[in-house]
Amino acid sequence: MAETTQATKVTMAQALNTALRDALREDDRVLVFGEDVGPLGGVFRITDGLTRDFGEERCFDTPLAEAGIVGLAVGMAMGGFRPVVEMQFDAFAYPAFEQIASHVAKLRNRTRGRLTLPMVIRIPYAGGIGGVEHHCDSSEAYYAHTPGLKVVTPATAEDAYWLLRDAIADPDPVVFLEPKKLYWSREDTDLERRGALPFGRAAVRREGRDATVVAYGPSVPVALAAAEAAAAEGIELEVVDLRTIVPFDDETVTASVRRTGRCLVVQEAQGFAGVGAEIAARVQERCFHSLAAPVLRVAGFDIPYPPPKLEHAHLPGVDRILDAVDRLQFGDEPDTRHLLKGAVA
Amino acid sequence: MAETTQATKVTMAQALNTALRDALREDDRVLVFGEDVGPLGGVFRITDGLTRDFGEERCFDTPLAEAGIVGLAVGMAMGGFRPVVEMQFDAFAYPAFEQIASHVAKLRNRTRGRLTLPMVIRIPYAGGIGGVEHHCDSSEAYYAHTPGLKVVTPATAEDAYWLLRDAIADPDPVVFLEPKKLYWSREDTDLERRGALPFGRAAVRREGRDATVVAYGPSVPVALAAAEAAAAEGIELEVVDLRTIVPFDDETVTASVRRTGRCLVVQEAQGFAGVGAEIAARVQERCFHSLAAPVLRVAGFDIPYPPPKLEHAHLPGVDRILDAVDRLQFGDEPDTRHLLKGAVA
Amino acid sequence: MSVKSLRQTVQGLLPSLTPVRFVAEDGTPVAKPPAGYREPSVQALREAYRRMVLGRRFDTQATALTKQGRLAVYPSSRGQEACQIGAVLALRPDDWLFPTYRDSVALVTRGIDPVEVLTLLRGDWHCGYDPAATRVAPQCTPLATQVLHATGMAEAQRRKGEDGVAMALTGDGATSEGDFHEALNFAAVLRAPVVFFVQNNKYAISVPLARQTAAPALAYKGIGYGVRSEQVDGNDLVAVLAVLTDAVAHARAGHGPVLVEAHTYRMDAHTNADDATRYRDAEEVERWGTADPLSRLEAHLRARGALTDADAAAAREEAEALAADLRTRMNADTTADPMELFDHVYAEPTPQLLEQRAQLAAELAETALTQED
Amino acid sequence: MSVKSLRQTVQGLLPSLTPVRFVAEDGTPVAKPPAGYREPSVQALREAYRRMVLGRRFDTQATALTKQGRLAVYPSSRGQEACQIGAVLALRPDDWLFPTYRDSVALVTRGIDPVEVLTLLRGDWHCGYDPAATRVAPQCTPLATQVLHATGMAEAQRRKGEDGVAMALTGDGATSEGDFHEALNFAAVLRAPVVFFVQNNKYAISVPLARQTAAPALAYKGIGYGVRSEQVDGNDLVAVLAVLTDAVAHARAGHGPVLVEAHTYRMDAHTNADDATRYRDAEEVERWGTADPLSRLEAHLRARGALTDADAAAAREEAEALAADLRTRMNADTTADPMELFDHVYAEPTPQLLEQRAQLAAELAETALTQED
Ligand SMILES: Cc1ncc(C[n+]2csc(CCOP(=O)(O)OP(=O)(O)O)c2C)c(N)n1
Ligand SMILES: Cc1ncc(C[n+]2csc(CCOP(=O)(O)OP(=O)(O)O)c2C)c(N)n1
Ligand SMILES: [Mg+2]
Ligand SMILES: [Mg+2]
Repeated sequence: MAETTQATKVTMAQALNTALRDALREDDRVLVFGEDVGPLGGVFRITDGLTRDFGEERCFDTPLAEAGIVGLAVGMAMGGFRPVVEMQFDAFAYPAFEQIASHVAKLRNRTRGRLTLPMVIRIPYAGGIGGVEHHCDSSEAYYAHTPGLKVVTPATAEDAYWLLRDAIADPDPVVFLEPKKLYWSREDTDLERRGALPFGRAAVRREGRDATVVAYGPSVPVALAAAEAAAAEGIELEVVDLRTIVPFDDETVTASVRRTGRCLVVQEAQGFAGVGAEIAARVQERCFHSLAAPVLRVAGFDIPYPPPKLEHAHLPGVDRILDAVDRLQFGDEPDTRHLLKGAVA
Repeated sequence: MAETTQATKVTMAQALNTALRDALREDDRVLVFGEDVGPLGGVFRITDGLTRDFGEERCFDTPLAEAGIVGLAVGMAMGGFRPVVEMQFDAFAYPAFEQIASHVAKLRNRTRGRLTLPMVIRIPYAGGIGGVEHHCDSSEAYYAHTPGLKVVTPATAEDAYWLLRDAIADPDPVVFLEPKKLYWSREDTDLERRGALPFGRAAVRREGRDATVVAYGPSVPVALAAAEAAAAEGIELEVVDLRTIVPFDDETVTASVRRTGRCLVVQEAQGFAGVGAEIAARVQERCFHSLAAPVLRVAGFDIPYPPPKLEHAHLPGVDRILDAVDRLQFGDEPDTRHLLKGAVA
Repeated sequence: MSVKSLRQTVQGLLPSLTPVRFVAEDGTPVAKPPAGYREPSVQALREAYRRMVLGRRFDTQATALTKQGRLAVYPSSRGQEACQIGAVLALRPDDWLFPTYRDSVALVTRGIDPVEVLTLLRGDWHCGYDPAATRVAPQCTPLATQVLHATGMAEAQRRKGEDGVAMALTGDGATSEGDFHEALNFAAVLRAPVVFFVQNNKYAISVPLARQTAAPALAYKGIGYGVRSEQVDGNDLVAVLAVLTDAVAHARAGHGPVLVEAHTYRMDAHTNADDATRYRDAEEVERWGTADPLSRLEAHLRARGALTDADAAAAREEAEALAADLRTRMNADTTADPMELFDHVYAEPTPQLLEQRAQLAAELAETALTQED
Repeated sequence: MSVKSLRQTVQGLLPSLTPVRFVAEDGTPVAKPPAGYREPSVQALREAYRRMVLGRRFDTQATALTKQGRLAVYPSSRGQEACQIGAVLALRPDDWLFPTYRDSVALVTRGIDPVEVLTLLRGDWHCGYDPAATRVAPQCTPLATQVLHATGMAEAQRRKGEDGVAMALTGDGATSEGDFHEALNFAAVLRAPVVFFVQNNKYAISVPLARQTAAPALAYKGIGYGVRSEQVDGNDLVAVLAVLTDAVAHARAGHGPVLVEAHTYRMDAHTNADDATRYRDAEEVERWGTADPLSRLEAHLRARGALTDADAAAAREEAEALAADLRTRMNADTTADPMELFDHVYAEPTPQLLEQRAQLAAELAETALTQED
C-alpha cells in the first residue's frame, strides 16, 4: 500500500516513485531496471532510493543499450519476472523499436498465450521543459498503432500512481508514457485510497454542455485551462482525459460528444497520423448525426520538435484551443478556412 | 531513360528494376545497397542484374544490420552520394527506426539545410503473399507520422517507375513502400513516356458520382474491384489512389468528396491510429458540410499480422468494402451499429 | 593488475587459433586431441548418431513437403546436423533453447512433435508447440533479437536460484546485428548463464562470410565483452558436443556466458525458394560435401567398432518411420479458425477487438450464407 | 593460413596490454617510450598546450554560463582535454569530425566560433555552425548513432578517391549500443578510412565502467571486427596525439579503420544539472585530479625547456580574452523566429506545412494584436 496517508500534496514524480515502491514491496517478481535508475534514481528521480531500499537485486543499472534493456526484459518476463524498465527519454526508446514492435507486442499472440509478457516500459515523454532535440518527442502514436501493446499516459498524480500499479499488475505489456512537464505538478491526493477510475476508462475532468474536448497526458491541463477561459466567455467545454489510449474508452467519449454535439481533440504530438486523428475519425464515425460541426484537431505542427526557445510556438496552448473552439460553428457558419486555399498558403 | 520502348506488359518488379537502372545510369551519385541486393538481386529480384551491369561500386551487399545500412546511407548522403537502400522486409526496417526517426527525418532541419539527405529507403511491405510473421507488416503509419520523411507507395507499374525516379531525384529522404503482392502484377505501359502524375499528386483511378474511396498501395486494386462490383449494383464509386501519403494531396481528395458527398478509406494496416485515421479525420474536417454520412474506414484488424492461412480473414477485401458502402447511408438511414453496443460485443 | 595476469586474462578469453576438432573428415581421430575438452562417451556418440540420422531424414522430408505444396517454405539445415544435434544434447531438459527459423532439426531432437515444429511454415499459426512446456522459445525470425531473450531467461534462472542455462542459436549473418552485441555485453556484465552458439554456415542468404566480417573468426568477438570464446569444427559432432558441454558447464557453474562459433556449411540453398547458383558455385558445395558431419561420425564410430550395420539400419528404419508419419500427418488438410485471430492479442480483448471480432463474425456468416445460396 | 600467420594477424589486431603512455603524471617521460609510435614535435606540443589552455577556459566559462541561466545545460569535458585537443590536432582540415554533446572543446579547437558551438545548448537552434563548411557533423545526442554516419562519410570519401578521413568520438557508455557494433563491422568490411575514438571517462552519467563492460578494456572490441585497436593514456596529450596521428595515417593510407580507447576521467558531473555525489566519492575525483592532462603537459614542456612563464601567461591571457568575448556575446539576448520552424523540414514545404505555417502566422499576429491592446 502507498506510503502517504491521507490527502497530502504529492507530485506526479512522487506518485510514480511510490507506485514502484509499493509494487516492489507487494510482489517479489517485480524488478526495476534501465539506465541510471540505480544509485542515481533516474535522471528524473522517479526511481529515487529504490536500490537503497530494495537492494541491487530489485532495482539495477544496465549497460547503455535500449534494445538490450527491452530484450532482456522480454527474456526475464518469459522467465517469470515482471520487469518495469525505464527508457531515459522518448527518442531513446527508438533503438528498442524492433524489440517492442516485433516481440513485446506479439509474443502472447505468437504462442497462443503460452508465453506472456507482463512488463511495463516507462517512457518520460513529450515536451514543455525546454529540452534539446531528441528529449521531447511525443511518441504515443507509434505504440498505439502497434497491436498487442497497451498505451497509458496519466495527467494527474493520482492517476500516475494507480495507472502504474494497474500497468504492473496487468498480464500484458504496457507502454507507460509519463508527461515530463507534469512530473513536478503537485496535487492533493491520498494514494492509499483508490480514487482513480479502472484501467481502460476515461475520466471526465470537467463537465460542460457546449463541446467535448478530448485530451490525454500533457494536454489535459492545457485543455482544462482552455475550458476555464472559454467558460469566462460563456462557452462550457467538457474535458475528457483518456488516461489509456489503448484500450480506448469509446463509451465515455461517445456519450459526451453525443451530448455536446461538438468535439475538439488536443494532442501535443505532430498531427499527421497521430492519436488525435484516430480520435477524430472514430468520433465522427460514431457520432456523425449528433455533430453540429466537424471534429477539429489541435496539435503540434508536422515538424521535428523545435529548439527550446521555439517550443512555445509549436505546442498547442490555450489560445490555439480557443481558436479551434471558435471554429466549432456555434454561430452556425461553416468553417471556410480550407476553401480559401490561396489565402491560406 | 527507360529500357522498354512503347507500351509493353511490365510487372511492378520490372518497373522498379528499370527505374534503378535508369537512375544509376543517369547519375553517378546514385548507389544501391542493402542485404542480398548484389549478386542475388534481392529476395524479390528488384535489383536483379545491377551488380553485374553497374559493378560492385554501384550496387553492393552490406553486412546484415539495418541500422547500419541506414546509418551508412546517412553518412554517404552527407558525403555527396544518393543512396537507395533496401530493407529486406517491412518488419526488418524496425532495427533502423532510431536512425530513420532521429536522423534521416531531421538532419536537414537540424542543420538549417546545410546538410541534406537525398536518399531513398525502399521497403517491400504489406501482406497478401502468404508470408510468415514479420514479413507482412503494413508500416506506413510509423513513417507518415514522422515529420521530415516523404512516404510513397505505388499501386501501378507505371507509378512504381516514376515515383521511384522522383524519389531518387528528390532532395529529401523518401520512404518508398513497395506493395509486395503487386510486384508481379502486369500492366501495359511505356516507361519511356511519362504518363504518371507529378510527385505529391493523387490519381483518380476511376470516376464515380456516389462515393469516394480513398486508397493507396496494395489497397488500390481491391478498391477498384469493389468499385466494379458496386457498379453492377448501380453505385458508382470514385477511387482515389494517393500515391504519396506524405505529402498528402488534400486538393484531389477534398474535391472528390465534395462532389460525391460520401467517403470510404481503405487500408491494409491495422486501423487504430493508422493513415486511414488521418484521412478520415482530415476529410471530415474539410468536407463536413458536404458529407451525407460519416467517413468510414475499412482496414485490417488491430491484431498482429495473421499466419498465412488466416490472412484472407484479416485483409480488407471487396466484401468488406461493399459492407462499408452499404453503411454510407444511401437510404438516408443513420448507421446504428455503434449504438447497439450489446449486440456488437 | 600485473601485466602478466592481464596477459593471462586476455589469453583466457580468446578462442583457440584453429577450430577445435576431434575427428578428421575421414572419421579418424586427429593426431593431437584438443587440450581442455573431454571426449564424449561412446554411448553419447551412438545416441548422437541416431539423432543425426533422424534429423537428416526429417530435414529432407520437410524440403520434399515444400515441393508438394504442404509447406510454404523450409530453411534446411542439411550439413549442419552436428551443430543441431550437438546443441540439444549438450543441454538438460530444464535448460532453455532459443532457436532460429533454421533450427527445426534441433527442435525435433529436443523431442518436439515434428508436425508442431512445422506449424509455422505450414501457415497454421506462428508457433505450433508450447514453449513453456518444452523450454524452447518460438523459432525466431527477426535476426539476433532472441539472443537478448536468452540472456534475459538465463538471468531469470540465475535470480531464481535455479541452475538452468539458456542457449541461443544464431547464424553468422546475425552476428552483425546490434542485438547480438547488446546481448553479449549484457550477459557478460550480469554474468548470466547463457551460451551463444553461432552456426557459421558461411552465408547469410547470398552474402558470403567475407562480406559479413573482417574478423579472423567470429569467436574473436567474445573478448570485447569479456566473454570466454571458442571456435569448433562444426561438422565434427564429437568436437561440437565436447565444446558445448564444456560451455554449458561453465555457464551453469556461474562463471558467466560463453561464445562458441562452429564452422559449418549450409549444403542447401537458404530456403527451397532461394536460388543458390546465383551466388556460389557447385565446386564449393561439393567440397563441403566431403566434410559431411553424418558420414564422418558414422565412419568414426564404425572405425571404433561402436556401430554395426544393424545399428545403422535400425537408425535408418526409425528415420523412415518418422518421415512416413510426418508425410501422412502433413498431408492431412488443416483449417485454421479465423476467430482465433482475436483470442491471444491480450489476455482480455479490448472493446475495440470485441467490435472487430463481431464484425468478422458477421462477415463470415454472410459469406457462409452466400455460399449456401 | 598457417597457425603462425594467424597468430600474427591476431597480435596485430589486439591493443597493447597497458595503455600507451609517453609522459608520466608528474610530467617526466616514461622510462621506456612506447614502440611503434612517433613522438609529436615540440612545436606540435606547444600548440597543443595553448589549445588546452583555451579549451579548459572555454569549458569553465560555459559551465559558469549555465549558472547565469545563459545556457540550459552544459556537459563539461574538464579533465578530458588531452582527448579533445589531441583528436582535432590529429586531423587535417579536410577530414571530418563526428562529435557528441560532450565534445564542445574539440569543436572550439577545430576553429568553430564558440557561440555557434553553444547555439544548441542556448536553445536557439539544433546546430549553430555550418557542418558542411567546417566538416564537423552536428554534435550528436542519440548515442553511437553518429559512428555510423562517420563510417558512411569515410566510405564516401574513399569512393570519391579523396584521401580524407573521418573520426567518430564516443564515450565508454556509447560502446554498448548496437550502432557502435554495426559501425565497426561495416567500416572493417568496407575498409572505410575512419578512426573510432572512445573517450572512456569511466562513467555513463552515473553508471560506472564495471557495469558497462566486463572486457579487459574497450579496445579489445576491435579484434572482433578485424579492426586494429589501441589503448592510450587519455590524460597524456603526447600519447593521445601520437596514437591518433598514427591511427589517422593508417586509415588515410587505405589500411582500414582503427579503434582507439583513451583512458581518461570526467572531472565534473555529467552536466551541471547532474549530482555526481549520488554515485561517486570525492576521493576518486581527487585522485584523478592529480592526473590532470593540462598540468601534466605543462610540467613536461617546462621540464624540456619548451615552455616559459611568458608562454604560459600568453596562453592564459588569450584564454581570458576568449572567455570575456564569450561572456559578452552570450549575455546578449537572442530571439528565435518561430516562422523558421517550417523552413527546413523539407527543401520545399508540403501543402500541409504551408497551411500550418499560415496558422502559426495568424496566431502570432493575433497575439501581437492582443499585446498592443
Ligand atoms: C532483422 C532481420 N533482418 C533481415 C532478415 C531477413 N533474413 C532472414 S534470414 C537472413 C540471413 C541470415 O543469415 P545467418 O544469420 O547467417 O543465418 P542462416 O540463415 O545462414 O542460418 C536474412 C537477411 C531477418 N529475418 N531479420
Ligand atoms: C540512445 C540514447 N540513449 C540514452 C541517452 C541518454 N544519455 C545521454 S548521455 C548518456 C551517457 C553517455 O555516456 P558515455 O557514452 O560514456 O559518454 P559521456 O557522457 O561519459 O561522455 C546517456 C545515457 C542518449 N543520449 N541516447
Ligand atoms: Mg549463415
Ligand atoms: Mg563516459
